Amino acid sequence: MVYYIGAFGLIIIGLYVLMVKRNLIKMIIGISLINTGLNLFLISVGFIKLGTAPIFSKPGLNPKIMVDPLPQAMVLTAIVISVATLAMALALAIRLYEHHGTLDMGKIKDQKW
Amino acid sequence: MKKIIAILFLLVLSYGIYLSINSIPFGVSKTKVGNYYNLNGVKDTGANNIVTAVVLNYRGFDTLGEVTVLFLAVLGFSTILFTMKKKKSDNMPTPPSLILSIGCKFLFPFVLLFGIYIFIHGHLSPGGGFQGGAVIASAFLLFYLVKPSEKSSKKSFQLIESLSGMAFIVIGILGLVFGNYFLSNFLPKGIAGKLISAGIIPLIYIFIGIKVGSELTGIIDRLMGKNNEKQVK
Amino acid sequence: MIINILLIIAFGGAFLVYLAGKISGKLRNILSIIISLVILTLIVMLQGKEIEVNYFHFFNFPLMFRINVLSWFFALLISFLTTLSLIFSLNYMKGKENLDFYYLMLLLVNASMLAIVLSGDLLSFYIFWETMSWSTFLLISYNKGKAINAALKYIIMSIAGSLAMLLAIILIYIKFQSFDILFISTHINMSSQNFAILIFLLLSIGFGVKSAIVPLHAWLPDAHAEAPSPFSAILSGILIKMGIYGFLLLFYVILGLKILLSLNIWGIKLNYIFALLGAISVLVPSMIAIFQTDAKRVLAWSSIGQIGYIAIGITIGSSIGTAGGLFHLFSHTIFKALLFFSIAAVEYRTGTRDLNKLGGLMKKMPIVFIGCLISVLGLIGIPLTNGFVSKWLIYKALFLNQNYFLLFIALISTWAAILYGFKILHHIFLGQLSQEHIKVKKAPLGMQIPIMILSFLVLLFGIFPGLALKTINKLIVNIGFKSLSVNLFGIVSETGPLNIINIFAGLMAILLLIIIVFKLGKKKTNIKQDDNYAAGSYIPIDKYHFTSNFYAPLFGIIKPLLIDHIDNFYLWVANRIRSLSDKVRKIYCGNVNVYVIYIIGFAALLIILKIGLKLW
Amino acid sequence: MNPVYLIIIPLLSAFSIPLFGLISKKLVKFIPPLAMLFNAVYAILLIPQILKKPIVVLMGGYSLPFGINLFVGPLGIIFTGVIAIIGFIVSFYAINYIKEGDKEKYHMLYLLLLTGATGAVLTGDIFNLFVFCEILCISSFALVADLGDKRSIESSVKYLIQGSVGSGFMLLGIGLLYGQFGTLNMAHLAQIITEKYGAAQSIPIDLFIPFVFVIIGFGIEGSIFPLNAWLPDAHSSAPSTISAVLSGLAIEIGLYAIIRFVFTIFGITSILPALAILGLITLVIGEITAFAQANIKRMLAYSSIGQLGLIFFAISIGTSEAITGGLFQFLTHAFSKALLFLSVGYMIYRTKSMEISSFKGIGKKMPFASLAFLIGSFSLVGLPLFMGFSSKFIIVKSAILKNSTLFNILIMVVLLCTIIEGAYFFKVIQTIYFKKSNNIEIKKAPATAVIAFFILIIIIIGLGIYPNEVFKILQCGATELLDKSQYIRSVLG
Amino acid sequence: MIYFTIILISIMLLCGIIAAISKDLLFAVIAAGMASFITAILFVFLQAPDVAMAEASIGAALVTALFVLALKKTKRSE
Repeated sequence: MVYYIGAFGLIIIGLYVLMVKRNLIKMIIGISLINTGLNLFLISVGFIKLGTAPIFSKPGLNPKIMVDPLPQAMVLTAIVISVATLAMALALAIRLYEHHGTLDMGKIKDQKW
Repeated sequence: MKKIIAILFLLVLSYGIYLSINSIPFGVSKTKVGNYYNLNGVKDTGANNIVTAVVLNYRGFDTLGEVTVLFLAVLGFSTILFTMKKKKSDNMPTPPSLILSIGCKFLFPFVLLFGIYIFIHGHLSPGGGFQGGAVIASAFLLFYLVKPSEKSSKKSFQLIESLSGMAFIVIGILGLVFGNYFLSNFLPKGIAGKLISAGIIPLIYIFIGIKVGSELTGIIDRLMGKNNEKQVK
Repeated sequence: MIINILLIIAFGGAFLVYLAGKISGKLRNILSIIISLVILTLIVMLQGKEIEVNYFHFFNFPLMFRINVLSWFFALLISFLTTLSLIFSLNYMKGKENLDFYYLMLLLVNASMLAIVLSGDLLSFYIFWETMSWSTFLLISYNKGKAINAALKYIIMSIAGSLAMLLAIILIYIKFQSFDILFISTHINMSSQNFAILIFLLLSIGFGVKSAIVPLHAWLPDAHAEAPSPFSAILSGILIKMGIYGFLLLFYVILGLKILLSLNIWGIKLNYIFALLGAISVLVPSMIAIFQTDAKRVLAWSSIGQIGYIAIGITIGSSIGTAGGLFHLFSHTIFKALLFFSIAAVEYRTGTRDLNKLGGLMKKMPIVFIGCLISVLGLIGIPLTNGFVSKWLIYKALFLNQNYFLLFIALISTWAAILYGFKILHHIFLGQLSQEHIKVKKAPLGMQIPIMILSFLVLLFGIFPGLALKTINKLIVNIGFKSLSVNLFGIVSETGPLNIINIFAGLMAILLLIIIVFKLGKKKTNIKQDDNYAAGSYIPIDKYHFTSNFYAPLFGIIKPLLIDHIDNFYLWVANRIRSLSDKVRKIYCGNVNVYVIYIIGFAALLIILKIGLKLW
Repeated sequence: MNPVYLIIIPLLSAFSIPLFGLISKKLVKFIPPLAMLFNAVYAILLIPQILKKPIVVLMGGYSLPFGINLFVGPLGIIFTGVIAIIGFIVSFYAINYIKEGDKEKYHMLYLLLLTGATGAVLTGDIFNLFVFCEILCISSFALVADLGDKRSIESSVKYLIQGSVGSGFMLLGIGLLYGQFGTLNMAHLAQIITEKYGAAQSIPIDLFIPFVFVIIGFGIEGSIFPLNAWLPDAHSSAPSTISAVLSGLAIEIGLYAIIRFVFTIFGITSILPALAILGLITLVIGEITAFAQANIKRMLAYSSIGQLGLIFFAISIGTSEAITGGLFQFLTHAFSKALLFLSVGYMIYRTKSMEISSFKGIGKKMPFASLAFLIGSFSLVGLPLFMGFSSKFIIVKSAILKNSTLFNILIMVVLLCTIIEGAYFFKVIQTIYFKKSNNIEIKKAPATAVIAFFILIIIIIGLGIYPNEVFKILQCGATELLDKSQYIRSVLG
Repeated sequence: MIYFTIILISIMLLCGIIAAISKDLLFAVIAAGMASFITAILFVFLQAPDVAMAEASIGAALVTALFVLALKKTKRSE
């Protein structure tokens, strides 16, 4: 139960950063926090108490008490997607800094109405 | 003002999430699909590491999408940074201290070897293409820290990526040709636990490992901005 | 089968003309004349035939064409007027650029009007109604400048009208599972009273916009004034009549006379309200027409007035009234087109159509003057012109129907028609010839032919109304009224016959009397126009022009009436929408934080709605 | 005739572009049209087979709830066909529209964008839908920032931040669904939900929260009212070919995902009136803001929001004819908006500015581009003889057929918005055709562009006059959506 | 065992809050890296070694490296 609190705590912090903070890099940090929280939530959904990791490293492992492998597959993909989005975001941040000289999203507002 | 609104909305959101969490008990097996993978993962795919079996065989299509996403990320990354002008105040990177250069030079081969080990043993021990590629990338990161002005040709990285991406799809098509399902495991599964076993999984993971490694290194290399003089339009 | 050929020629011809235009101008002109003449002959051949042909399946709704007396009558008018205006525009548009587009659109409007009139079911009626409105839109904005706003106003109002019509058509389809007009008219009594009222209101909005009944007339003055003159002749000659055709369809074909008279909201009969609207649209525009300085604006406002007449005629519901309305429609097409052609001829020669600058062109352009004189007489309704016959019929119908209030309003607006009729005549042709118009030549032959034909027709149908009344009588019987006894010279009816012969004889007698008195009088001395004196001193020529603001005292009286409140209302609505859109677009304020707040806020809203109000 | 090729071939050609790039730079720009042409022909060939029985393709040969499957039903094939046809036309147009900048990367991103769209439409697995939507999003981030000037970088950053919040919500929704029902396959999920909550009138709370997150995640991609703040900036600063594809196809994929979740997976139809009102608000806001725009591409972007609101409104009316009308409106919007953006593309390219006032008198100098704009706007406004009329006609008919007072009022508002839409479109037509032009030299649009216009015009007028054939296919798509149990039976067997 | 995870999660949330609040971006980046590293450890507790390795190597190492390199190109402080 604690893991859920941890996971959703991270997500809420990430969303708070996105809503309130004006610096673009701080927002990108918020996005990475959200992704980390999400991954933690997904894995903690698939966890079984007293379960073992789903790998047959030793011959005598009982597959019935193994942890659910599907969320782990999902999270692998989700981590790489978050890295991809992050890389794009940072590249854009660099170009934005080059164009506007500032990363304060409060001031970069000429694309409106 | 924005802070108050934000906090209010987040409170409502967390209350909603709290309501929906009640129906997801922690630690109790909820899945209808997971046990099947655990029970006959080894039999179907021949891989000891069930997660790799799920990632590459059962849900191989996801990983194909995944590889495209990473390929896209590098593409987008270079289109955005491609037209960047050389910053005038690019101070000469401080020469690496002695310990750093010696340490990096010493560590680089071992980290590289460890990365390659990870993605070759993807189907046996935990780890796989993505983790192995990341370790290789951190190896190259170490390498760049030492020789910042090292010119690594971007063209070669791009070729490796697209070649390994195509290899992944070609294996999928071969699966379609031989096992009349796209991405089906047509190679012999061999004895579980051996290195050359679990059909196409090691093959795919090697290609993914190389691909992820080259892609992440490409990203870091462009970000280091060493050789963006060439890109200057 | 002929109908299909007819419409294929009409639409195909339009595009053929456009392609021919790419080759050579002359080929295009000749081809367009030939096509319009072919269409005219085809329609004349179709007289009296009742054909129904199913030409296409759109979403498995059968679309069909149907020709009967009503549609034949309108089709004849459309093709006849378009031929004349094509002949007229050969000379008038000689110098202007992108004429291929002009001729394409002119023939397209003509073709779509024909298709409207010939269409047998409401869906194809609506389809060709819309093609007519967007091709008219492109044609009105033909000569740039102010025409652009006029065209925009036109297209917005006509889209609003046709959307109301679309709604009505779909309601009808859902009730009767078919679009065919005949099928609907037979099953209309199945539907409830307020369904009929709803259909009446929606369709009358759609047709009202096109026929410029008062609350929906805002587009007409600008559209007529700014459209190229030959097209504004078609516009006010026949295009407004499409709305009237729609009303005829609605009143007598779909609803039928019995239901029409029974429709009432809180006791007031709907057709009386409509007649009232017609009366207002006769009175107010005629008053406004008096004080316009631009010749074509005067004609535009007078068109609204005359449409009001036709509306009154149709909605009285008696056979004489409807015959009067239809005859007035027929005669208005002729003399209004004649008026527009003559004004266009004047404008072609002198370059301006501002009444204050023109004057004294009588000797310079005699044929155009005669044409304009006859058309103004027809407009006013002097005996021996077709205007008189239709006005007589409408007044008799109003009198027989005992609604004297409408009679009174009709009389006042005829008086107003006299005022602005005389104003046009005097400003352009009588009075002093201003300097720069000295060397004005006669109107070219190509323009004189339509003017001569039309003025001949005005007199012909004035003296022998029976020719048209026979077909109109057949038409009324077709719609469902009892027929009138019609002879060549007028109508024999129990309460005082209309007989042109004795009116003709009376007029001849008066004319004879005047000539005799004139002859007995003392010798006449003719004075040259420009050598008159005031207070002993010789007035230089450029001081002569005194025909500027004509009816100044009258202007003082009815000035409050003239502010076009309805037009201002539409402008107010347009400004409201523009300021609203300025406020609404501020939602996208450019700040990413606010956008993320929108997203999370929307999530919170959904959750609150679910938990708080148990909505779903 | 395995539909997997619809996804593999574009993917393979995208990966192969760098190799071809080595051989010759010019060869690269012919690969996307070829790939999309293959997709279009293949989709059209598949239609007769699919109308009889939808094809279920298993990935890797594993039995159903465990592997991933592609469900190629009438709905899927319609979307794939439209994506392929428009993708082909736009890439054909882009052959010599995209000159400057790194062409190779542009074409790769473009192909991957279309692959993501096709994949999202065909897949039968919610996590796979998320991955393909991610491919779609990331490639459109990169393509919006392709021009590299100040404005496109800024809009791309804003689009990225909102897009990643959207993908975060999507993943959260999928995680919650997996937590409750334990499976990722759409049909299996639908089966479990009907078993568990089949009879419930109001939606149970713990089914509603994942539904909220899914609606928001895909709503951001499908630009519903409060979530579409990114669309005007992204579509106005992207190159015209990209904004044509984005507003023609990409936002419809988000809408498709929502429909799939509402109708097939959750099967909750008690929320449809609320969605109809939401669609209507999007329509009203889109049309009103478009009315007061000076920049032509921003105006078209807002009109895309409006049209999308109309499609969403039509589909959430709920009857089978309404959904057919909504899908037909999607077709109309896809083709006419592509035509509008492509024609505007060359106008901007020649006059070097996006302001409508700078388009005075272009009608004479670029006859084909302005004719294309004219026909595109006429069909969007819904004048007869064009596609827009037949789709709007069905929507109005099905809204009235529902004869509930709420929908009568809503349809009135829809018609009012059509008037506003007509107003601003005709204002632009008038500036193009009937205003004196100030600058002297404007060259004509090149041959490839004219051919692209020509194909689109034929499609628009053809479907406007004879829509019966396409109507039948769309009707099967609508029945597939409405009939949830038939979907489950055909997938799980 | 259970107390250990509670402590770890609270440290992780603390790092998240520090990352959210701190003015100096480099400090925020390191705090975010710290949070994702603790997540990797939690994954080990949740019996997910593959994901732990992935999260550690990508989430903690590479993402932080990317952030630091990006900061080098732009401004360090808020």
